[in-house]
Order: sequence, then structure tokens, then C-alpha cells
Amino acid sequence: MSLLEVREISLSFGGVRAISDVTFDVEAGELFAVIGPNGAGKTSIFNCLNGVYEPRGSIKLEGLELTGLPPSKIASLGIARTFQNLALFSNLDVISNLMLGRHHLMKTGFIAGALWVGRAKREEIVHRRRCEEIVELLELTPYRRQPIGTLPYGIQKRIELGRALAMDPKVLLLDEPVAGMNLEETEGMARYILDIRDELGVAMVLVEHDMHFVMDLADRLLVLEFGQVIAVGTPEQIANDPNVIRAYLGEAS
Amino acid sequence: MNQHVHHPARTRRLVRLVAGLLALGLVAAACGDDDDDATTPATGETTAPSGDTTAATTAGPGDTTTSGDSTESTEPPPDATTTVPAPVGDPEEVDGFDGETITVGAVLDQTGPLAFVGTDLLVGAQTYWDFVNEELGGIAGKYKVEIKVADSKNEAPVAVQAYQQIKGDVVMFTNILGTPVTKAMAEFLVEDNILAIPGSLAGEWVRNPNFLPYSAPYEIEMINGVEFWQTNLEGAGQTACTFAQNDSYGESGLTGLEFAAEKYGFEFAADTTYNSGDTDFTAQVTELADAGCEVVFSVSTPREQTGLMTGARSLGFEPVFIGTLPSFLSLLAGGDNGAAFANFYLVGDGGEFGDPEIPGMKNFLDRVEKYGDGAAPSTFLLTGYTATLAAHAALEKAVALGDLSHEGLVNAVQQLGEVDFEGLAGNYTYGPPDERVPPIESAIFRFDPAKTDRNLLALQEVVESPFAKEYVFAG
Amino acid sequence: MATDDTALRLLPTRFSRVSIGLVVAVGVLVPFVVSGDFWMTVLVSAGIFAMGAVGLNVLTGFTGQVSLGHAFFLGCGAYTAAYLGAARGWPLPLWLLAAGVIGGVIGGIVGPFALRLKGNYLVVVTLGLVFIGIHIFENWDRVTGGTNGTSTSQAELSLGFTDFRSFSIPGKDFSELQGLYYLVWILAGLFVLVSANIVRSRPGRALQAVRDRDVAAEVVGISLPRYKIGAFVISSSMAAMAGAMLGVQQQFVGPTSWNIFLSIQYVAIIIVGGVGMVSGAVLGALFLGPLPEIVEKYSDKLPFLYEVKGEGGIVSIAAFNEMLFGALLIVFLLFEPRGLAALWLRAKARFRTARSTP
Amino acid sequence: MDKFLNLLVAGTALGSIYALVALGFVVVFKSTGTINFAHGGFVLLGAYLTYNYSVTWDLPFIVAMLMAMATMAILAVILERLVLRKLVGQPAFTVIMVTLGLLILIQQVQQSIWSTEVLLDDPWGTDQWELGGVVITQVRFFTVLFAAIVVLGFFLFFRFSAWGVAMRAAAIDQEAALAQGISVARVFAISWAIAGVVAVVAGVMLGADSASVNSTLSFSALRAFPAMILGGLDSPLGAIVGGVVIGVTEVMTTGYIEPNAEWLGQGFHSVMPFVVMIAILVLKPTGLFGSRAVERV
Repeated sequence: MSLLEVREISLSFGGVRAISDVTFDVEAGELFAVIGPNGAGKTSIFNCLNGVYEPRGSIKLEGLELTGLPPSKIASLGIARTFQNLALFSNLDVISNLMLGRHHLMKTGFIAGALWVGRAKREEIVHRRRCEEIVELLELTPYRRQPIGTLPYGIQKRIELGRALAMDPKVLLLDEPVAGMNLEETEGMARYILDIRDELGVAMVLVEHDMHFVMDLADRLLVLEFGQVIAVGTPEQIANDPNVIRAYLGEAS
Repeated sequence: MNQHVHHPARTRRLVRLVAGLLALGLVAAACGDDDDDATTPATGETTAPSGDTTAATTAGPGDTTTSGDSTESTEPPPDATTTVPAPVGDPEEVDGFDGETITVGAVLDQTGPLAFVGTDLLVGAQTYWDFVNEELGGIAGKYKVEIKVADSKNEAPVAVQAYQQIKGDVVMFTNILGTPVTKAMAEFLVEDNILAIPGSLAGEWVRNPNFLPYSAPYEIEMINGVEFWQTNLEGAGQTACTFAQNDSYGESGLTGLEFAAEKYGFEFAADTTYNSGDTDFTAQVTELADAGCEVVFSVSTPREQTGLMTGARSLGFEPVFIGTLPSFLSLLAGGDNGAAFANFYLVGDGGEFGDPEIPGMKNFLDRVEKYGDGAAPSTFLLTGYTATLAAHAALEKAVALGDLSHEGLVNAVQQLGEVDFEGLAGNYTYGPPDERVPPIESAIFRFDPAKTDRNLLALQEVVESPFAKEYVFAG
Repeated sequence: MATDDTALRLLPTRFSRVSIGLVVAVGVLVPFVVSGDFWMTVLVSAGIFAMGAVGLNVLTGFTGQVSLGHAFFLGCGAYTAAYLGAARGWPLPLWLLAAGVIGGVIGGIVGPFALRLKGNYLVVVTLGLVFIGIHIFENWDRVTGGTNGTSTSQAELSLGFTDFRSFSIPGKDFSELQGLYYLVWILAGLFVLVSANIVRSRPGRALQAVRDRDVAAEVVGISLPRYKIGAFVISSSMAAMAGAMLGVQQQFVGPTSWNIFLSIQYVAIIIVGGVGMVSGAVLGALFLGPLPEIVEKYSDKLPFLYEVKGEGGIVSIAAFNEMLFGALLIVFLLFEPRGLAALWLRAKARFRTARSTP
Repeated sequence: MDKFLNLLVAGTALGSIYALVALGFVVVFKSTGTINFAHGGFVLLGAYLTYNYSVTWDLPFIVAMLMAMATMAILAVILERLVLRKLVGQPAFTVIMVTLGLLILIQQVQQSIWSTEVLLDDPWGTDQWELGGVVITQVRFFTVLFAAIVVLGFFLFFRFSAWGVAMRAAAIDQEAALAQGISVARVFAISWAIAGVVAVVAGVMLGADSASVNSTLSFSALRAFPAMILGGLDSPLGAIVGGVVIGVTEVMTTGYIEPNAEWLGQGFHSVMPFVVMIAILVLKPTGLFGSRAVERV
């Protein structure tokens, strides 16, 4: 059994098919990329995976059916995501943003928080420790006490990655993690993504425009066109797939 | 009441504070009333606090300065009014008295919507004390009087705090503005046993030992208003209604009205109320009009009364309105609003504002000119001035008794006989609370656009309901 | 791994611990040094302002929901103190707690409106709440005394073993004002502690996330209804307890005190103090709360002020106080929108730098 | 039936005043996105300035009103330039609190200069006409007339004048307006000036309606909020309709609901508009005519 099993999911908006019969698996520890031109349905797949949309078909995480569950429940079951447009809390510092990623893992309510001593404090210590680990992993230590609104875009992207990681996900959905980054920042991000896979062994699903970035990084790729899967395979297989060449290079030429 | 001494008929001193007091109207303030009735019962002697200079300078505590006609006590006053003690030495220094200066308290609106009322009341009071300090040498000819002012901002809680802050610096409170504020302060005055002149004519102060009320209470005003309607306006058989402020001021007027209705044998066809500050009276007008009211008795304040009447007129409803003293303010009846006042009568006290025939009024006008720092004599000024006459009598008595302490002043009032307000308000017989006799005669004024700006009321009639003296003030 | 547990502390540095220790010590000692009623009264008012402002800060500062309805909740508390504490004679802990519960429940009823409305619209709705509140206070005679108001002077201030109206320690008897001073500042201190604890733990982070970006907050699993309404509940509960103390301090409660101006005053306090900072609410209360009384006390030093019209001067003291208040509000928003707390932080930073570079 | 008609007339007149006040709020909101609480102060000052010019300076009433309008327009522009301009781009909260600060300042300035209660020497007096059992006072007639004139002026201005077009553009998208060479700053100033002018009319009518001009007018002006919300914050037509609806609702509440539902309390009509407002906001947050996407979750 694969970690994440997606079987024939379809989604339409007012009669228009956004995705049709998409099927794929993601294995534990795997770096799986979804590519395709604009409007191919990449983000729609993400929105199905984390419950924002409810598609027909089946999505199973470790054998557990996810379709029909609300996003917050799916998040707590272990699917975390980052956003194309940053969704960070700009007046809070790095640690607090990461701690918000662990919100669903924590239990402290208003009363326990107000009293502080006891569970609230223990919980805070435990989870903060975990966040500190992520801060170190992503080399965010120099910024940890700063309100993130003041930090550069590249750093903020990394913080968002950190927040998704802080959710202790089994599967991490990364929505265009290097969009808008320069070459240096892109390489840095690639390194962090590999570190995450190597050190934490988290499976990742990546949506990205940047073909080079994805071909270098991903274990396997899925290519979408008009909501349909035209190819799935390793970077080498994809690079040589005639459908992909037609869809990408054909268009380009 | 132990004994009633009948005065010979006096000339009517309609010196009603009328206009002035009406001013208070804004606040449901207190005001003076008259005393001209020929039958004012008196337990003790009449003290003319401000009387003529000579009398005042020599005024000992209890000495009897008869005003004008003979007010003689046929017998020594009963119990509480013990014989006048022999003049004692200087009073001890106490809160509000440092051996030379007596400080009295004022809790008034210095800011907010009623600031102009508070300001004028204070100038009126100050004018009177300036006269006492300059021309009489002070209380008992030697103790100057100062006013300590606190701002009540038109809020009872603020007034209570202001009271708490200055109560230790004053011998008594002489100027308060408004029934709600007075009511809020009452509990604390009683607890601290401090004397105050109420900022309201509500009858509930008559029997309270910590208050030194003056003028005919609203209850009496309304009973006399009903008398005027029944007799002079031939109102028997007409449909009568009420319009009252939704607070203790309105309640006191309504109490008088209900008493009168029972005595005169009629019922009110509609009872309407409003909250202070309301601006739209369509509902009340509609209800009154629907009930076919031919006369509306108002226990209101000027802004709202004006609003009611202009609103009534604009709906084609123009009954007779008979209001308590606070229900009218010349300012608001001026100009275009005047048309709505065509059938308005005010139940008040004293004579016409500015009438130099009234001795107190002449003194008032002279003194405002002399001590008023350029202030124009207004009805509010007169109200502040008149209240101070009562304070003067109480202070003289207390000094005569040699005790200016808070208790001393409360006690002094118990021994105070009849006080003559020089026609600015009816003579009031103090003494022990149970025996106090407020004036029970009222002057009826009618709106007269031909009058001057400051006084748009002309004296119409002086009435005393045969039932007025039957009214029992709760103890 | 370098875990930074000091960040978990409320007072992470020795400097902050020493300063707070000093502040508390001075606070405890004040009644031993200050005897005059004037300063005690001023400090009691400031303490009550601090209680209410700390509460408003939870709603406006942490959660970003601007409310002009604070006066209504304060009023609910004041009437609770009057009705349960004075008229019914409940003991202090009970009526105070009741005020908190009643405020919280009403906040919970109002809170859902905040779910649908933001910014300008929430301001207008909470403004409407104040008008409706006054109407209720004026008409629910049985409980509120209607337009006449009601007294709180009989409210029980005893805890059994000690009575805040008159308590003593060996060698020192305290006045009622001094007792009230301790009571309100103990409560203010508790409120500060509670809101500081909330803000450093899970619920507080969630509130701030809602403030910064409510849609994003939802995505990380933060329930908007829970936190938006929760903030209302906490804020109005604290407001009601502050109102209860205000009612007791005033000794008398009337319906029109709970007007928009009072609400504006509280918002101004947290703005001038520093929105979103617990210390800001207290600083603002200490600064703005007593200002009118201090101006009045020293008004003779300011020749352009008069107390009674006609004695010279241009503006009355009361008018000047309100002008000053309006002006401060504008000046802070224009020039130091982060308030006194930011000024303090800057001064502290300078002090540190100065110390570390001898 | 007469009762109903009379109440309807009274409500319409009251509503026209609400509408006039609400228009002042709307014109500023429409171009700047700010609820200008200081507008309550403008209404107050407008009435007192008119009083000052007509009674104290003894000028003809209409001249006095025009001078008051000019004064208020200048004052509003100065305030906008000195204070509000500095807050462009700040959160709504900040701007609202600054306008509340201004409101407090204006109120105190008024009280320091003029008495708390004055009578306006208005030309329409208390004369009235009767039409088949319905009484119409001149004040009410003029109130409705003025409201109509002001609204008509609004429409002509917005539709046909260059500035009106610029204001509409700025209201839709400030950046796009800037790109087209429209001075957003000037649009702001003009909208404030217009608010100042309308406030004079509103203040005078409010003063004429409530028997006197007094320092509580600024407070009364806040009662126009429900009208504005009902109409949808950014729609002048909405302000008018909202005003009339609220005015009639309020008066009908006094005439028909209050006598039959005493448990609602004395003076329930004065909070009825707020109850309606809250209901509207919850059910249809854009109001009846609002177009601006309401800040909702």
C-alpha cells in the first residue's frame, strides 16, 4: 500500500472539467511533482488533496479515505501545504508562525492558556522544541525573533515551508515553492527540500512551473494537461515521453 | 404641625421665580414658590435671611425678623424648636469653616448640555454671597462665604463622586442641579448627615432632615394647576391627560396629579412619558390626540416640552398645556417656536420676572448689576440667587447656635422657623422635618409673546387649591 | 539542540524582571506613602481603566476587532455590582464573578456578529450596541433603577478574612480608598497576567493569526468562530468586571454614563498605550486615566483655564480636558501609532545599548 | 388613516434629515473608504455657524447659511489636508479613531465659543399647511425640499462634472484613477468640502426640527448611521432611501409599536433604527444600494 493513493478523481466547475480521472500514488519519503501548463489543474489537485474541494473518486492516506473530510481534519491527519501566495502572519515572529503550524496538534484552550502553569506550559515547551528543530533545519535561526513582515520574500517562503513542516505532516504539499525567486534563492530552496526528505523522510507533492527545478529534484513526476494525466514517471522517463514533449516543447516551438 | 398662625392677608407677592425657575426647568430644578397666601401656617418665627441690611447685620441665630407684617408666634414653638439659645461664642473650626471663612458646596453642570444652566445658577449664588460678604460683612457680620464648585457633567454618578471629593471641604451644599442628581446624592447626604438645598422641587425632600427645600413642591404645583384648569378654565368635564419625564421628577408631578384627579373626581384619559434627551414626540402627540385630550398636564423640561408642543402643532393637535415650573424656558419659546405656546400655562411661584414692585426682585436686579461681573440677570441667575437665601438663613442660624459642623447645620434647620424669600418664593416654614410647611399657593402664568425675551410669561392668576393643604408629604 | 526556554518566560531578561519587581513593589508601597485622597482616587480610577483596557486589548489589540461597544459591557458589570452586590448583598467574590460571567455571556451573544462583519461595519454595529444598551439600562427599572439610577455604596467588599473597605495590618490602618486601590490593582494585575499568558500560548497565537490574516488562519486549522467569539467573551468579561469596580468606585450607577464617549476613552487608552501590547493597556490607563484630574488639580498653573465662567481664562477645565484627550488621540495615531509601549521599548533598547557599550 | 398619513409625513421629514446627515457620511466614504465620525461635529458647527452669522451678526438667513457652508467647506478641507491626508493607507481603525478625536475636539470648541442652547432665526417659522387632514409644517416641507435639492445636486455633480467623474473613478479604484492622471488627493479634499457643505444644511434642519440648536446635535447626527448602513455606505441614493425608511420606521414605531408593546421600554423608537441596522448588516451586509464589497469574512 502506498502512502497516498489517488484513484480516478474528477472535479468540475459548472460543467467544465477541471480534472478528470487523475490517478497516482505517492510512496513514503518520495518527492513527487505535478507539472503542467497554467490551468492544467495542478492547484485543483492540491485543493482536492487537502479537502478544499471535494472531488469524485478516492483519495486515501495510509488507507484512510480523505474525500469528504473538512480541511482542518485532513490537516490534522497529516497533509500540510504551503501556498502560492504567502499565507503567513506578518506581525508575528518566526517561531510563532511555526507554532501556528502546530495549532491542531496542541490542545491548550483559553482557560488553560490563561492559567499557563501545567499543561499549557508543558505543551508549549514540547512543541516549541520541535519548532526550534525546524528553525535549525531551515537555517532560520538568525530571524527567529523578528516579526516576519520585515523579512525578505525568500526567507518568508522558507518560513512558510517551516510552518507546513511544523504540522508534522505525512505528506507535504508544496505549491510553487520557488515562484518569484531568483536563481540563488531557488537553489537554496532545493537544498532545503532535499534536506527535509533526507532528514525527516517526509513525502512531498510539489506543484511547480519551473521544469528544471522539478526535473532535478523530483523522484517521480506527473504531467497534467487540461486536467488529464498525460504521463507519470521518473524524470528520465518524462523527459523522453512523446506526449510531454508535444505538450511542452511542441507548444514552445 | 403644632399650630397655625394666620398671617394677615399680605399683598400678593407673586414674585414667583417663575421665569427663573423655569430655567431650572431644564433640570427639573428647584425653585421658589410663593408664600403670599394668607394662611401660611408657621411654627416658628420668620427669618429674613437677606432682609434688609440692618436686620441682617444684627441677626442673631434665632432672632425673629418679621418681614413686613406681623408674624407672631402665639406660643413658643414646640419641641424641636427649643428656645433660642443664648448667643454662643465663635463656632469651632470644622470641615468647611476655618474660623474666618465658611465654604459651601455646589455640584452643578459646568460642562455638557446643561452647562449654561449651571453657570447661571452659580453666578446667581455668587451674587448673593457677594452681597452678604460686602454689605453685611458676612454671616453674623463676620464670616465670609465662599463657594466650592464641582462639575456634575449632567451625570448622577459624576455628581456623587464630586460630592465625595468636596464634602470634607464644605459645611453644606447650597447649589445642586437636577432631580436625578439630587436623588443620587440624597443617600450619601443622609449617611454623612450633611445638609443640602435640593436641586429639585420634588416633594420627597420636604420631610428629609438633610434637605433644606424651598418653594412649593411639584406635587402642589400640579394640584394647583388642576384647580386652575377646573375653576378658571372651566375644565370640568373636559378630557385631561399627562406628559411626564420618565424619572423621579416626573413621578413627583404625577403623584400630585393623581391626588388631584381623585379629589376633583376625574381620570386622565392618557398618560404619556418620555426620556430626558428625547427629540421626537410624535408618539406622545399621537397618543394624546387619539385620546382626545383637551388639556395636557406636563411634568417636563423645556426642550422636551417645546418639542412636544411644536410636534403637536405640526400634527394639528393644539390642546391646553399646563406645565410645572421646569417645563418652560423663555429662550426656547422665543421666535418661531412661540406659536406653539399659544395655549400654554405655567404653574409657578412668585411674580413676574423683572417686576421691580417685588422687593426681592428689585434687590436681585440691583445686586446682579453690582456684583454680577457684567452678567445679565436671567431666570437661572434668579434661581441660584433665591436658593441661596435659604442657605443664608441656615448659616445664620447655625452660627447663632455656635455650630457650623455638618450635624450643626442639620440641627440649625430643625430650629429654623419661617423664612421669608422676599417674594421671590413663598415663605417656607422649616423646623423639624415632620412639621415643615412648604408654600401651597401657586401663580399661574400664561405665555405672552409681547413680553421681553427673558420673560415670555405674564402672571395670570394666583391659585390655591382647597385640596393643596390636604396633601400629605411622605415622611 | 538549543532550545530557547527563556522565550517562554513572561519576563525573559533580568532587566525586565527587576523592572517589574520594582513596579510591583512601588505599587504595594504607594498607600504607605501617599495619604491624600486625591492621588488615591486617581490611582483607583487608573486601575479600573487598566482592567477594562487590558480586556479591550484582547479584542482589539490581539484579535484586531475594533469595538466601540466597550461601554455597554462596562455598564453590564456596573449594574451587576449594583444589583447583586449592593441590592442583594452578595459577597464580593460572587458578584464580581457574576459580573464576569454575565459580561462573558453577553459577549458571546454579540460575538457572532463580529464573524460576519469587519472594520467599519463592526464599529458601527458596536456603536449601535451602546445605544441599545443605554435603552435597556434606562428601562429595566427593576434591576437598573431606570433613569434614576441605583446606588452601589452598599456593595460588599469583604472577603471574610479581610474587608477592602477597612483593613489593617499591624501598625497601619488603610482607608476605604486604599483598600479599593489594592483591590482594583490586584485585579488589574490578574488581568495582565491572564492576557499575557493567553498571548504567549496557543489561543493567543491563534487570536493574532486571526488578526493578521483570518483566511490563512483558517487554513492552518484555526477555527474563526471559536477565536473571534472567544476574544469577545474574554474582553467583555474583563470589561464587565472593570465596570463592576467602576460602579463601586462611583458609588452610584446611572444609565447615561455608558455612552460612546466612554467607549472611545477605552479605545484611546489602548491606542495611546500601544495597541496589541498588554503593557500598553496599563501604560495608557496610567497616563490617560488620571490626566483630567491632574489637569484640574493644577489648573491654576495654567492661566488660560477657568473653572467657573467669568473668572478669566479662555477654556473651561473640563472642555480643555476633552480637547486634550481628542488631541492626544490624534497625535498618537499620527506620530506614534504604536503608543507609549513602543516609546518605552525604544528607551529600553537605548538603555541596554548604553549599558553594553560602556 | 389620518394618523397614519400624519405619521408618514412626520417620518418622511425626520427621514429627510437623516438622509441629509447620511449623505455627508456617504460622500466621504465613497471617495476615501472612511467613516468620518467628525461629520457629526460638522453638522453641529454648521448649525452654530449659521446661528452666528444670522443672529449674532444679523445677516439675512440665506446669506448666513451660504457663509456657513463656505466656512465649513474650508474647515473640512483644512482638516483633511492637515490630518486625514497623513493617514492614507492606514487601517480603517486608525482613521476612524482619528475622526472620533476630531469629533471630540470640534464639540469642545463649539461649547467654548457658543452657548449650549440657542434659537435659530430661521425663515420658515412654524407656519403650516393642511391638506385633507394632513398637516405639513414649513420646516418639514423645506427639510424634504432641501434634501431633494442636495441629492439632485449630488447626481448632477457626479454625473456631469469632471470632478464628479474623477470621484467616481477614485472610488472604484484609486490606483487606476491615479494612472489616469486624476489627483486622488484633490478628490479627497473635494469630498470633504462637499461633506462640510451638506453638514450645514443638515445641521440647520436638525436644529429647526428639534426646537433649538444645541450641543447635542453632533450626537443626534450619529443617529443617521442606520440610514447610511441601510442605504449601503457608498450610495447617495441609498442614503436618501435609507434615511426615509429609517425615519418612517422610527415614527411608525412610536405610533404603532410602542403603545402596544410596553415591554420594549420607554423611547424604544430611538433604538429601533439601530435594531434595524444590525438586522440589515447581518442579513444583507451591502445594504439596499451598496456596491462596495463589504468587508466580510
